Amino acid sequence: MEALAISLVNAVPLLAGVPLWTVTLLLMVAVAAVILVFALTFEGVGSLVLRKVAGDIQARIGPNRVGPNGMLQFLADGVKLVLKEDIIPANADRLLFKLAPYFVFVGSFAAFVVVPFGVGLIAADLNIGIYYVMAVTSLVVIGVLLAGWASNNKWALLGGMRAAAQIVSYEIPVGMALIPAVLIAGSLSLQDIVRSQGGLLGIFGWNLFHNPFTFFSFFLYFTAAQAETNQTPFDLPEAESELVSGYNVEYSGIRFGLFFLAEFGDMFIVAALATACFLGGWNVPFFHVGTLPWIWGNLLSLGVFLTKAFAMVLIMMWVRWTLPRLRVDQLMRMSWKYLVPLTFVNLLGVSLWLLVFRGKGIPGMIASLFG
Amino acid sequence: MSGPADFIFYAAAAMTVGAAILVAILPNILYAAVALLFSFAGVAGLYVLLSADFLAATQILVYVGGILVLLLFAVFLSNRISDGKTTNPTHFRLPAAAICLVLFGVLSYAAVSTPYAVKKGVYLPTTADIGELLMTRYLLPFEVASVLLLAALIGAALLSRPDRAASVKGEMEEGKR
Amino acid sequence: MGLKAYLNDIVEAVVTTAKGMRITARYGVDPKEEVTLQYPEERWEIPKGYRGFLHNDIKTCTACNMCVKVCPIDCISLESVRGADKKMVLCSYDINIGRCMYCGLCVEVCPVNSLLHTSGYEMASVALGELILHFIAAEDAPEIKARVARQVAEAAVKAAAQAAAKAAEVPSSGTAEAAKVAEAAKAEAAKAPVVEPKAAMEEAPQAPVSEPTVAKEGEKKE
Amino acid sequence: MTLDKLLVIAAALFCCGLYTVMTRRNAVAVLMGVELILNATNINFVAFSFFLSRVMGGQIFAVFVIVLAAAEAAVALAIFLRMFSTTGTVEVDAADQLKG
Repeated sequence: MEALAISLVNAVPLLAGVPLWTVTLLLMVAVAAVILVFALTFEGVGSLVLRKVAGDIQARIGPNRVGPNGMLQFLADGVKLVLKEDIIPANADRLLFKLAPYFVFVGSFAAFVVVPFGVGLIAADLNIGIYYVMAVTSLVVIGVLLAGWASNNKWALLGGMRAAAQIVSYEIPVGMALIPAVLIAGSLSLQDIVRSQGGLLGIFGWNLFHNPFTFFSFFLYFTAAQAETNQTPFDLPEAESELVSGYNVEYSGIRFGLFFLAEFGDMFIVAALATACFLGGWNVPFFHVGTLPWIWGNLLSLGVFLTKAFAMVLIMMWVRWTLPRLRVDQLMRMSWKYLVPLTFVNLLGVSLWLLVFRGKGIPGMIASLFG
Repeated sequence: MSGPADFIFYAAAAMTVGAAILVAILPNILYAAVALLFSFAGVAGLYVLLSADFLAATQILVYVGGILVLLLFAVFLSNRISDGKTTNPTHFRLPAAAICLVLFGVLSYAAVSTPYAVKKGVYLPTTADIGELLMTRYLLPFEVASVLLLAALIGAALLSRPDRAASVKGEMEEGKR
Repeated sequence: MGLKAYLNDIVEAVVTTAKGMRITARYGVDPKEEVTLQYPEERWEIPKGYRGFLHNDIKTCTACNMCVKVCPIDCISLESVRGADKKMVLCSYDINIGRCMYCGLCVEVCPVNSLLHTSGYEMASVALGELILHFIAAEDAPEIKARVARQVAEAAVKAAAQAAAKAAEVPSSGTAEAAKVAEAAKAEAAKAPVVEPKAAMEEAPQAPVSEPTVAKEGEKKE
Repeated sequence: MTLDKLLVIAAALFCCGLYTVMTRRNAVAVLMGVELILNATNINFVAFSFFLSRVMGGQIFAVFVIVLAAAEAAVALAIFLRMFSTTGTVEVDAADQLKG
């Protein structure tokens, strides 16, 4: 960010008198604003697409009244969420009730910082990228727990406890399933991981096709991540039929909106991580993006990344409207008896593979056979 | 180090210490837990400034995502929900405060008056170094720690299970009635 | 649980998920499967014999009171006055459609088929009172009563005139009593047309010759 | 940002933790105090590691401290739950069955 600030100061002579750190700080704020706008737009459009997909899959039409073909439905929803009365239950713990949605939203939004949108489009290329995502998303647990408790409602409390138990349980398989990508790239930085999947192998350079273990790892990650973000069929914390709406049952207005936005933000984060770690990120198949001019390269890579990520989001929605909800004991059994052991076996397998074949994947070996 | 870093340092320090004081004095245990969250976050900020990025993320992941969740669960499970207010009684307040203030004074005096051979630290990513050291020089502590974690996990699971013998006995007694 | 069962579980989970996703994908890509009816623009065809809202054609209604009597939940109320030609004239006919259970008994019992089920089924209101269907506006009722009273009075005058003419035509049978009756009728007839409608309504019941019978049976207000 | 400032912060954190441990009766709150104390020591380790040498030993030690804190918290909370189910309270004064 500081390098960008320096180049900006050099480019614009008007800024020469301003201290460098001020420019840097303003740049940070600007970048954060851009990401926030992107996140909000995605969340709005995502909610519309979610309902459209739900309609298609359930042989309905979906929203089609507001605007042409229902395109503006999310604006109407947003306006409704903002304008609705913000009700705080009489016996609720007012402070925690007000605080909890912010934890959830911050935990979800902070992860956008390290999403590699393009060759040079990343808010902060932290060298602990994946680890950072795992860390900040754990804030969501606290927010959900506090929301459940502060509502002073038995359904909310049960939903909050369930959500916390579920997120904590599924954090382990999610982390373990992402480690193969880290091992192959030799770095936790998401940009490095994406770069490690480039080259001239095309889609076979992706970690997905690196070796059989990474192939399974992708599906394990996807399953576990879907559970970690409380998506159906793992949406027990908000199971409508038993818990009404779970931890956010007492929330209304903009506070409910924050929970809602965080849910879609989580969806995008999951899809973006899957894209970056297994599907080649912003790499364009059979083409080196870095050779293009800065702006075109970035635009192209941004388009590729978003296409892949949105495809993953669509698949998540598809799964979401296909499978019925699990029971709590089934959910816990799936995590501890199936996903955790399988991800550990996978991790061992990938490590052994990298050791035996000196870091080369199957496509790489085949390519080296032909010179 | 110029303006903004110092500002961030003082902000993180103020958050850490202020939240810690709140943990110590807040009467409501849930509020204390939330204050603890802010204290942990402040410590993570200090780690970032001390070029310990991996440690900062670990701090958030383990303390906030693990220990604090456990603490909250313990609070929820060990208080009757119908009580509504989760009280947090205190005792020996004055002598404890006196001891702590004296100790703080001694520690600060020691910290300020000792001449350290300070070398300016360098900002480098530490993750690779930590990983390598854990696998080479500190391999034994690492393995011991993992065995300890496993033991703690099994122990915690065993301790928190419902007492099967007691529940069977209870059922039998109920059957007699 | 053996290893084989464990692996079988995993395979089964994957296979069943794939099956389900194939089915939903087929629905997702095939727009012809959509069954949604765009309601206010398109509607279901109403089946024959559908019992919608009740409608009373007050022009043919004879105010026989049968529907009021047969209604099991007393949601129909009517008020009628006896007209000049001895037929009942409706002056109010209300159906509380919010209470109606659409049993159709009133329609079956209606002798002149003036009460019918329509195909209407949409009604929304913000007040319970709006659910009462008034087939005759409430403010029209006094007017109708007054008109009927006037017609009755006119008929009485006509009858009296006829009687007087008869009496004059046949003097031999003209006794003192008959003359007295004719005179009284004449006096009544002279008085009746000049009274105000409101006064007529109040006086009507006391009028000796033409006492309009006010049907009170159906009048059960909430 | 200098070493002595960081040490003073750590001392303040330590004293807050100590005060919490000494005054609280609720076992969960006592555990919170212990976590504060562990954080204070961690700050010391990392600060010394940053300012006195570029040896990573301090940070590694801090990692181990965090690991131990996690293990300790898990076991301690299991014990608290057990205590709550037997005595109906988690106040540390109530755990006096071993008193002679």
